[in-house]
Amino acid sequence: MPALTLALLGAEGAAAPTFPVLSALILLPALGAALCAVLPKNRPDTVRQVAFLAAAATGVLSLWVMYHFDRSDAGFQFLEQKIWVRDFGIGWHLGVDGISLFLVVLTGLLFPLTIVAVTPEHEPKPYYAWLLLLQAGCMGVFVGLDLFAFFVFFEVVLVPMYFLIAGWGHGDSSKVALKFFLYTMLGSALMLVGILSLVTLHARASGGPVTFDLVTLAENQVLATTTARWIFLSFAAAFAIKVPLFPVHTWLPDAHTEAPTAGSVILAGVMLKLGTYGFIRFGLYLFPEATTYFAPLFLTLGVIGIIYGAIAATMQRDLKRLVAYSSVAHLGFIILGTFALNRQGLSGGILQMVNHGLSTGALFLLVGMIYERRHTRLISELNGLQKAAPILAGIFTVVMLSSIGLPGLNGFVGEYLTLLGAFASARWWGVVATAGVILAALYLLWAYQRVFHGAAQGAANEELAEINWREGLALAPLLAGIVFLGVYPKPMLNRIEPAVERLVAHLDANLGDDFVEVQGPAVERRGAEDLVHLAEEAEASAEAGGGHGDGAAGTEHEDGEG
Amino acid sequence: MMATLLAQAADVGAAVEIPSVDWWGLAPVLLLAVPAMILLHVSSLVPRFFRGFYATVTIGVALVTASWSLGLWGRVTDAERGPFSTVGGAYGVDGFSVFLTLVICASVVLAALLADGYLRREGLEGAEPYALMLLSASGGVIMASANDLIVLFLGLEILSLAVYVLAAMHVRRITSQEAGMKYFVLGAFSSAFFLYGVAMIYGATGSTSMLDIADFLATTVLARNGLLLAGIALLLVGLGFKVAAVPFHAWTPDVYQGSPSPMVAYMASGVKAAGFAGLLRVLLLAFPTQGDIWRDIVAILACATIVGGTVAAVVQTDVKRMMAYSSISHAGFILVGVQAATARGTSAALFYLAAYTFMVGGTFGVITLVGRRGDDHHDLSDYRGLARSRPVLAVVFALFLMAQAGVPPTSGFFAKFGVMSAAVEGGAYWLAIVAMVASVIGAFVYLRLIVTMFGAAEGDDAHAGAAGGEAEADDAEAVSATTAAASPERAGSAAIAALALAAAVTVVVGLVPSLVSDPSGEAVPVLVHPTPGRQLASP
Amino acid sequence: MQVTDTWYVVLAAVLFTMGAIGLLVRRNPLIMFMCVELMLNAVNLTFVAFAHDLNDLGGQAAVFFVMVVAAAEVVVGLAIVVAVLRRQPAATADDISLLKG
Amino acid sequence: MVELVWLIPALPLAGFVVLVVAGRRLGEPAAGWLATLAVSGSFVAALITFAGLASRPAVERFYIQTLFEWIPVGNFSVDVGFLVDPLSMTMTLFVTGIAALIHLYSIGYMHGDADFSRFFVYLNLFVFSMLMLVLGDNLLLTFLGWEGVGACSYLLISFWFTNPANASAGKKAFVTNRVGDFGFMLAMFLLWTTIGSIRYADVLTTASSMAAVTATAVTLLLLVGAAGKSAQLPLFVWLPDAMAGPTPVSALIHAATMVTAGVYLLVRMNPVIAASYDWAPYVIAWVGALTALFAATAAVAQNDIKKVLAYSTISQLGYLFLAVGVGGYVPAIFHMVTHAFFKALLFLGSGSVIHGMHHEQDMRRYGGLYKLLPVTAATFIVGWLAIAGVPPFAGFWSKDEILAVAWNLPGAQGKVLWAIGLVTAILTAFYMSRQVFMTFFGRYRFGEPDAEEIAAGWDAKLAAAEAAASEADGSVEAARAEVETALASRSETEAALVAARAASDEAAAAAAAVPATELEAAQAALDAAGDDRKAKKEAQNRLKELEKPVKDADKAAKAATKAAEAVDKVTVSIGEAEARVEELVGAAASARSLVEQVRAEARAKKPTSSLVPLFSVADSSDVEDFLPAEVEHRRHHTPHESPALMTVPLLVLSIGAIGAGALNLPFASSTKFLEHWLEPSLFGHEVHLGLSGPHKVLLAVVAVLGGLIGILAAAQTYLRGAIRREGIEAPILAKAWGIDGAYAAVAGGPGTQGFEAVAAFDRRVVDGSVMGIGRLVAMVSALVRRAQTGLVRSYALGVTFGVVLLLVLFLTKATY
Repeated sequence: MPALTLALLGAEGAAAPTFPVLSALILLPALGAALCAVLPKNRPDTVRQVAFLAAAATGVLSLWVMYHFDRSDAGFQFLEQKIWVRDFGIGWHLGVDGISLFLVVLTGLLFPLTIVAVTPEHEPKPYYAWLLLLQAGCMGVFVGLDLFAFFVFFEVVLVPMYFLIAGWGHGDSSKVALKFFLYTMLGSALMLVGILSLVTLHARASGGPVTFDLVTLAENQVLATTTARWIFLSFAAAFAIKVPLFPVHTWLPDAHTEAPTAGSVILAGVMLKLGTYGFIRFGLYLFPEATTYFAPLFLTLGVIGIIYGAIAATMQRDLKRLVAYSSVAHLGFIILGTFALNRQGLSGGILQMVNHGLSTGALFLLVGMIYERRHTRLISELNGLQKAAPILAGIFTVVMLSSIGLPGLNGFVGEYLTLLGAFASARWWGVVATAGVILAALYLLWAYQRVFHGAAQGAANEELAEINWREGLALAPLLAGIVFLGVYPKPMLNRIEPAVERLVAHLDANLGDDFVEVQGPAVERRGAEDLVHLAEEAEASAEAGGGHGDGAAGTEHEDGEG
Repeated sequence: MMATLLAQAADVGAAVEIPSVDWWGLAPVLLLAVPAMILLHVSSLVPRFFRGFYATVTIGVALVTASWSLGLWGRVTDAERGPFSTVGGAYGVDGFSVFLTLVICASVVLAALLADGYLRREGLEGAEPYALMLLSASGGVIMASANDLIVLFLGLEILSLAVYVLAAMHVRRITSQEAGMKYFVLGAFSSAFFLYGVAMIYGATGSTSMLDIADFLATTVLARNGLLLAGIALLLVGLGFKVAAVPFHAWTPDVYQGSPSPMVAYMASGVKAAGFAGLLRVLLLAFPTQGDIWRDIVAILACATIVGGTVAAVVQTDVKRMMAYSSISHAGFILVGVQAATARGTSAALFYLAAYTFMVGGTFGVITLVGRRGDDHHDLSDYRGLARSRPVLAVVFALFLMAQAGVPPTSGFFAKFGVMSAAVEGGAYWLAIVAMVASVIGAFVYLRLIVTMFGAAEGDDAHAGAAGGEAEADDAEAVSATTAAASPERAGSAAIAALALAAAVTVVVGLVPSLVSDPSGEAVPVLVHPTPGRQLASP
Repeated sequence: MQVTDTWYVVLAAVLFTMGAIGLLVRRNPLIMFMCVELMLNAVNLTFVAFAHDLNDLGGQAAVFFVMVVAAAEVVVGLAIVVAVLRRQPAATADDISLLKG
Repeated sequence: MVELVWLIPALPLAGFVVLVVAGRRLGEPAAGWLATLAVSGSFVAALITFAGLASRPAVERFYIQTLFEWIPVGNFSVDVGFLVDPLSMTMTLFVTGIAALIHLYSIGYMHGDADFSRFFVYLNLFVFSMLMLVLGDNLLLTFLGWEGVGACSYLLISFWFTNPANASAGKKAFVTNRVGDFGFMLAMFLLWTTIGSIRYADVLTTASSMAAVTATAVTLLLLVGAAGKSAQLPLFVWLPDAMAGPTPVSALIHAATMVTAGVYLLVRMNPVIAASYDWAPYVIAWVGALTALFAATAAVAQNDIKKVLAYSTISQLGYLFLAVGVGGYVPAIFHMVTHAFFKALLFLGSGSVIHGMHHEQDMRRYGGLYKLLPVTAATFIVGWLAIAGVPPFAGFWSKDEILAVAWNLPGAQGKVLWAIGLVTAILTAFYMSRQVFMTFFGRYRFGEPDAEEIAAGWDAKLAAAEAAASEADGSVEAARAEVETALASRSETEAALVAARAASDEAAAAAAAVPATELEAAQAALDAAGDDRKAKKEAQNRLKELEKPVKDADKAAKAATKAAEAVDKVTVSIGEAEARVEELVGAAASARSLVEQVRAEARAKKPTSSLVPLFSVADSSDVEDFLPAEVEHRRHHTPHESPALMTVPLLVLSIGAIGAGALNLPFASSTKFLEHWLEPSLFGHEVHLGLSGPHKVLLAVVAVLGGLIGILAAAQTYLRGAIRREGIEAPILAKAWGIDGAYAAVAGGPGTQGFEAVAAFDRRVVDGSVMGIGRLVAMVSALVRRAQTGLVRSYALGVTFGVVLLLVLFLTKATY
């Protein structure tokens, strides 16, 4: 993704756009969907091109947003605010900040890639329509700054995903889709009550008019502590299911496994982030006190997710299911970082959202390619594929290593930061979570060994087709991102950090003494000259103490204690 | 009003007051009722008209009434003129009544559009159904505007009697007559209770006029209000029956299943609207002072209705029945708006009624088409593979179902949103939570139907996990349903128009809810004392 | 012993209850139908009693409306009942249960 | 000149990138040459940097080059930058140098491999990672290299992935290393939370102000990491398996460079170690000492030439840890360098042998190779002498210093550690000599079947005999069956005979009954008849009629005689069959006896132990025809010396192995080049020997004697056979005290079961409960449905119930 690189290194906050770019981000794919829906059924290629163009245009627009994003501005940018439903105080309020920016970009880029990478087995028309609708919905969630708008989009995304899974999935996909839909809907049902209570109580307490505006609600905290905690829990329920967190995660493996490749990619790449993003934007920002109060709970759930997900993944017989469980583990890291409540953790979490989108997205694409060729996802059916398809294997290796968290690839940076943050503010959770890193290597390498290594048995495995240019084209940007973000995450972090700082400051402002951001002490950078100085001292003391003889070691240790 | 009249007549010497009648305000009722009667006579005199004549007339009448009401809307929402009451204050014209008049007209239009093709298909052409529909609509309008319990009762009966016949109208379907029979017996039973309630209130407050009742209760505190409360309870029975609130819902599934599908569309929208009109009017205008007492009880009713309706729908395999139960749960949601007893609550309930009218109209429109000749292909298996045989129909149906499930961006979502916010505003959190959880179960019902339409061979196993015991039954269907839904008859232009209208409203209102929520916000019922009429000189 | 209005009210209540119970226990549609009429007339009695008690003609006037309505109900009701019975003569209310579940 | 440091890692990286893009197109050998060029380039760059650094005054030999800020968040910030100081410079030099040689070697070794270019891709990537590890100016960058080399080792171990064993070996290496990385990461976190930075410049300068407890924690956590990477107890298990990779990989990664990273890390962090409690470093020392001893014992019993070297490597690394633990940083680095030379040499030598021996790795099939592989042998012997600690070879000097430092430690602890070191040294000398003797000296055994093969031969022979025996039995059975059938048929025929005889008697009687007179009369009548046809006819008839019985009798008699013949025939055949049975039974018996005999022979001659008959030619004459096929192959294969591409590096390395000792000669302070060179990087935490000259000499002599004892013992055992080997090559040692096996058992048993349990829990309990709720709703729904009876009166009842309910609800709130 050279474009991405360019945009990342891009101009210091260029002039604010004159047209409502964020609305465009939502409407463009929506219109594309409508267009796909009305196009004649007998022209699948046209539909495909239209779909790609719409999605790609959205992607380009998202890059444009990133390019013009003012990295020095911690607040929301590209703001749009219009009245939607007056007497309910509902507004069309959009904006991006460092937290949502890269999720927007991810959403913008992942969709066109999936459209390039995979073609539906049947009925392309509705398929692409749903896909684009999904993109619109996801965009809406990430740019929405009005609780109502957010909720609407949060719900809207269920429908296209439901139809994608039910219509183009494998196995008894409709059952799975149903499970997915109801499970997530249950969460958001509770959240709706939460939103409404928040809004009304806020209006009552502040004496102001009823408003769903996130910023207004967050910036003046007027709710009673316990009330806020209850409402937070109702939000958390929705997000926990979406993420998904430990006890409520079981819809995910099913959905991932039965969904069509594109569905899995989007589900893992974008939709799971709805939950984690929600936790930051609508949990942390709206309910600072409640968040800190419940942090231990969610830290624990995150850690459980990391270990539990990894263990469950190790034992899966279905490759796709394995990757799905690995998502549970990865999102555990994000939750861990989020509730570490310090810059490292939060930034790491946000970074990890994007990383997970890239790595797991790529993994699902690859698994999908294998499935297309072999029509099975059972690990036991696959073996020795590396012989027949070395390039595929090579790409898989890179993606796998990034998912394992190999330094130099994107996965590591986010994972490391979340663990670092957690270790600083919640030490023992951090320690246990770090142990999860071992397991990640275990299940992925084992799976890789069983699928790609060994001698290929059966013609199907021996003559596996190498990836074609189209698939390569789709994977290349993901790989580029994987490497780039691993080597040079700074531009991204620079854009994320102001927003995160603002968030932490928000916590501080609303909690006062009850909250202190825990991170390592600030130090002034030492340089070579300090080392020289140290060496000189050592030499001096050596001469003085005549640092010889048996005592030497001892003396060393003494001045060690000092 | 007659009461007062006679009262004066009784004691000799006093001047007799002839109450003034504002014919403009009264017009909607007449605009609906009079053409209905004319239609009956004309049809009996003149043997044949061109195809769809009656439907056209009916729709025309409804539209005229609606546009007239729009005029009235302008008047009642106008700052200095505002709402008014007439016929000695027995008939009130305010935003509330006008809004509901519009809703009822809309439901008539939808039902008429569907009925046209349906009746021709079933060979039941004739003026009667339309006339009856218009008559019952006029009854509904009366209920929406009644300021006197007796008038309310009249409206209720006009509404019901016509609908009983509509239910039993399909002469060749035994189930249709059974439906009519059950509906009638139970309807009469419950309206007897209603009437008894009126009597008790009369006994307790000395009047049947809501104006007087409200004034009386506002000024005096009853030492012993048992009679009054019993009366209110019985009123709730009668009206609760009309809106199909648990535990007065038992008739609904049977009647909906048995009655001709287009008529069900009318029952589920128009009749429900009228019922809620009465309910809201009585509770908010006559007994605001008793609010603390009836709010909780209505809340309980709402909860029971939502849960009961939703849960019962889960294992249904007859789509009409399924929709009947779902309409019960929708009634429960509207009751949530009622129990709030606030302006927000009322407006939310009204919004819900308006939105639901179009949703359910569309839903039963599709059911009418899929029902096919004989109106008896309503089994879940009849919908399998509809997406392949009739994609557009399936998508539209899916839209209505999603709307009923309350998925944005549809009017259904905002409707639920409104009543929920009313409930939360009223502090009824428990009710809101129960309702939302129930709505998830409800979603299962609708999705199950969607799965069947879109699903492949194994589509119907979708719910096997969730709906445990039902699995085998549905497998049985799966076998029998190979040729099902092969080709529902081509939709006539009228039906297409109906579906298009309903779908358009559902989506547009979903995107721009203020189109409806603004009016519904202004449409709160108010009591206005009548302008004094002219005096008769005593002999 | 003085017969007060209360007696009438009570009597009406008894009649009403009889009507209600009658509807519950009888199987013949026509009889059930008559029970409804009984209930309505019980209400009428109540109206009159209260009207007398309140010395207000309104209640008595209401009776007229109720009578009219009752008459209308008779028409419609009989029509439906007859239609049903024509299909299955000598059918009791309990025989009419195609629709259920 | 120091500024060129960025070139050092940049060149291998560039090589990697080019090879990734164009490797396949370049193909063999261009790809290999490109890779070698890149690495040699970085070696040159390293030399230049070194020159630049050396040109500075001693204490100022620190240079930090920051390329760009890598991960900046809040108070946390790390750069991509390089710390050049004597320590990292030393590492860089020998890493790049040896890497360059091994690249060169690999061009020859990997000749003809299908994935030639892929191999060099990985190799270059490895060198790059290793250099990042060494040169990184902060712990995180070191960690990047740390994990990078881990990944490369994973890729290279499972390079020949079609063999499952290699694949799982690679996985094992990665995962085991991850366990260590766990410690490394925690150490970083701890450092950051306490001193707010993980840049070496900050850590090293602020270490002295660190609380002892924290410092200790950091030290021990780093030790965990180091133990993983440097294959120390208890995380050593991956290294022996790692030998599955191509031999150059073993030489480069698993002997010379990567595995020393742990030691490098500990030396690098010496101020932190110094700041921790006194006992903390001793933990390191003990881990090292025990590992050294343990691995040495294991090495004694290995038969795979590379396995021996693997355990030897572990043991030598243990030495390094021991040295670090007792504060002998310089000896540690010193030995690391020398070890890098001779161990790389030994591995490449073994590689050359394997290459020459048709990828045969079992030393029992070697022997007497010095004639066939002269260069390899010569260089290998140099390596052997070096590691055995024979003066003046490099190993002697470095090992000696380590022992001295250990002895130097105050208290008994030092002496014990020294003793362990000494024993290890003896063992080292022993097993290395064993390897050399078994490989290059003694009889040329490649063509011979070894014990196991002979055993296999015996088994085959026995099997064959048994097969024959069972076959014989089979035929006996068949014959017996024949006899049975024959007997059956005889009884039949006899019955037939009896019947026939009876019939003929009868007929004879009948014939006799005919009176002769009548006959004559009839004859007369015929004669009398004359021309009278009618009479003639009658007479003839009459005559016929009279003669008939006679004819019949004749017939019957004939039949009887036939039957008798048949009986005789059958009897004869029976006789024959029985005879055949007899003879077959005999054959079977002999066959069985042959089996017995073979079994007996086998019991006598079949080799029981897998030990090679080094001195007596194993007698395989009896089982010649039954030996496995590969023996045949080997007989027709003659080992060949490797090409110059491979031997040149051997020669260069052997020079190192001989001369590397010169880096740090203990004679005078002036000759301790390395110590002076490293001094700045150690910030005075180096322990200086407080031993008098003679004292040192004495220690050195003891060490040398130890080495010689080892060699002599080996010679006695493996050259002269004076000592029986069974006692030494115990199976428990061959299994390395069964630790690896124990791990495997735990992982395969309880471990897997536990994981399975979790997965099942997820399926049944967590997901099950969710679906359960769904079923519950459905059940309730079914109940509700049953309530909907369809009876209008029951509905009315429902309404009535509702009425009562509402009345109650309202009236309870009424006032009376």
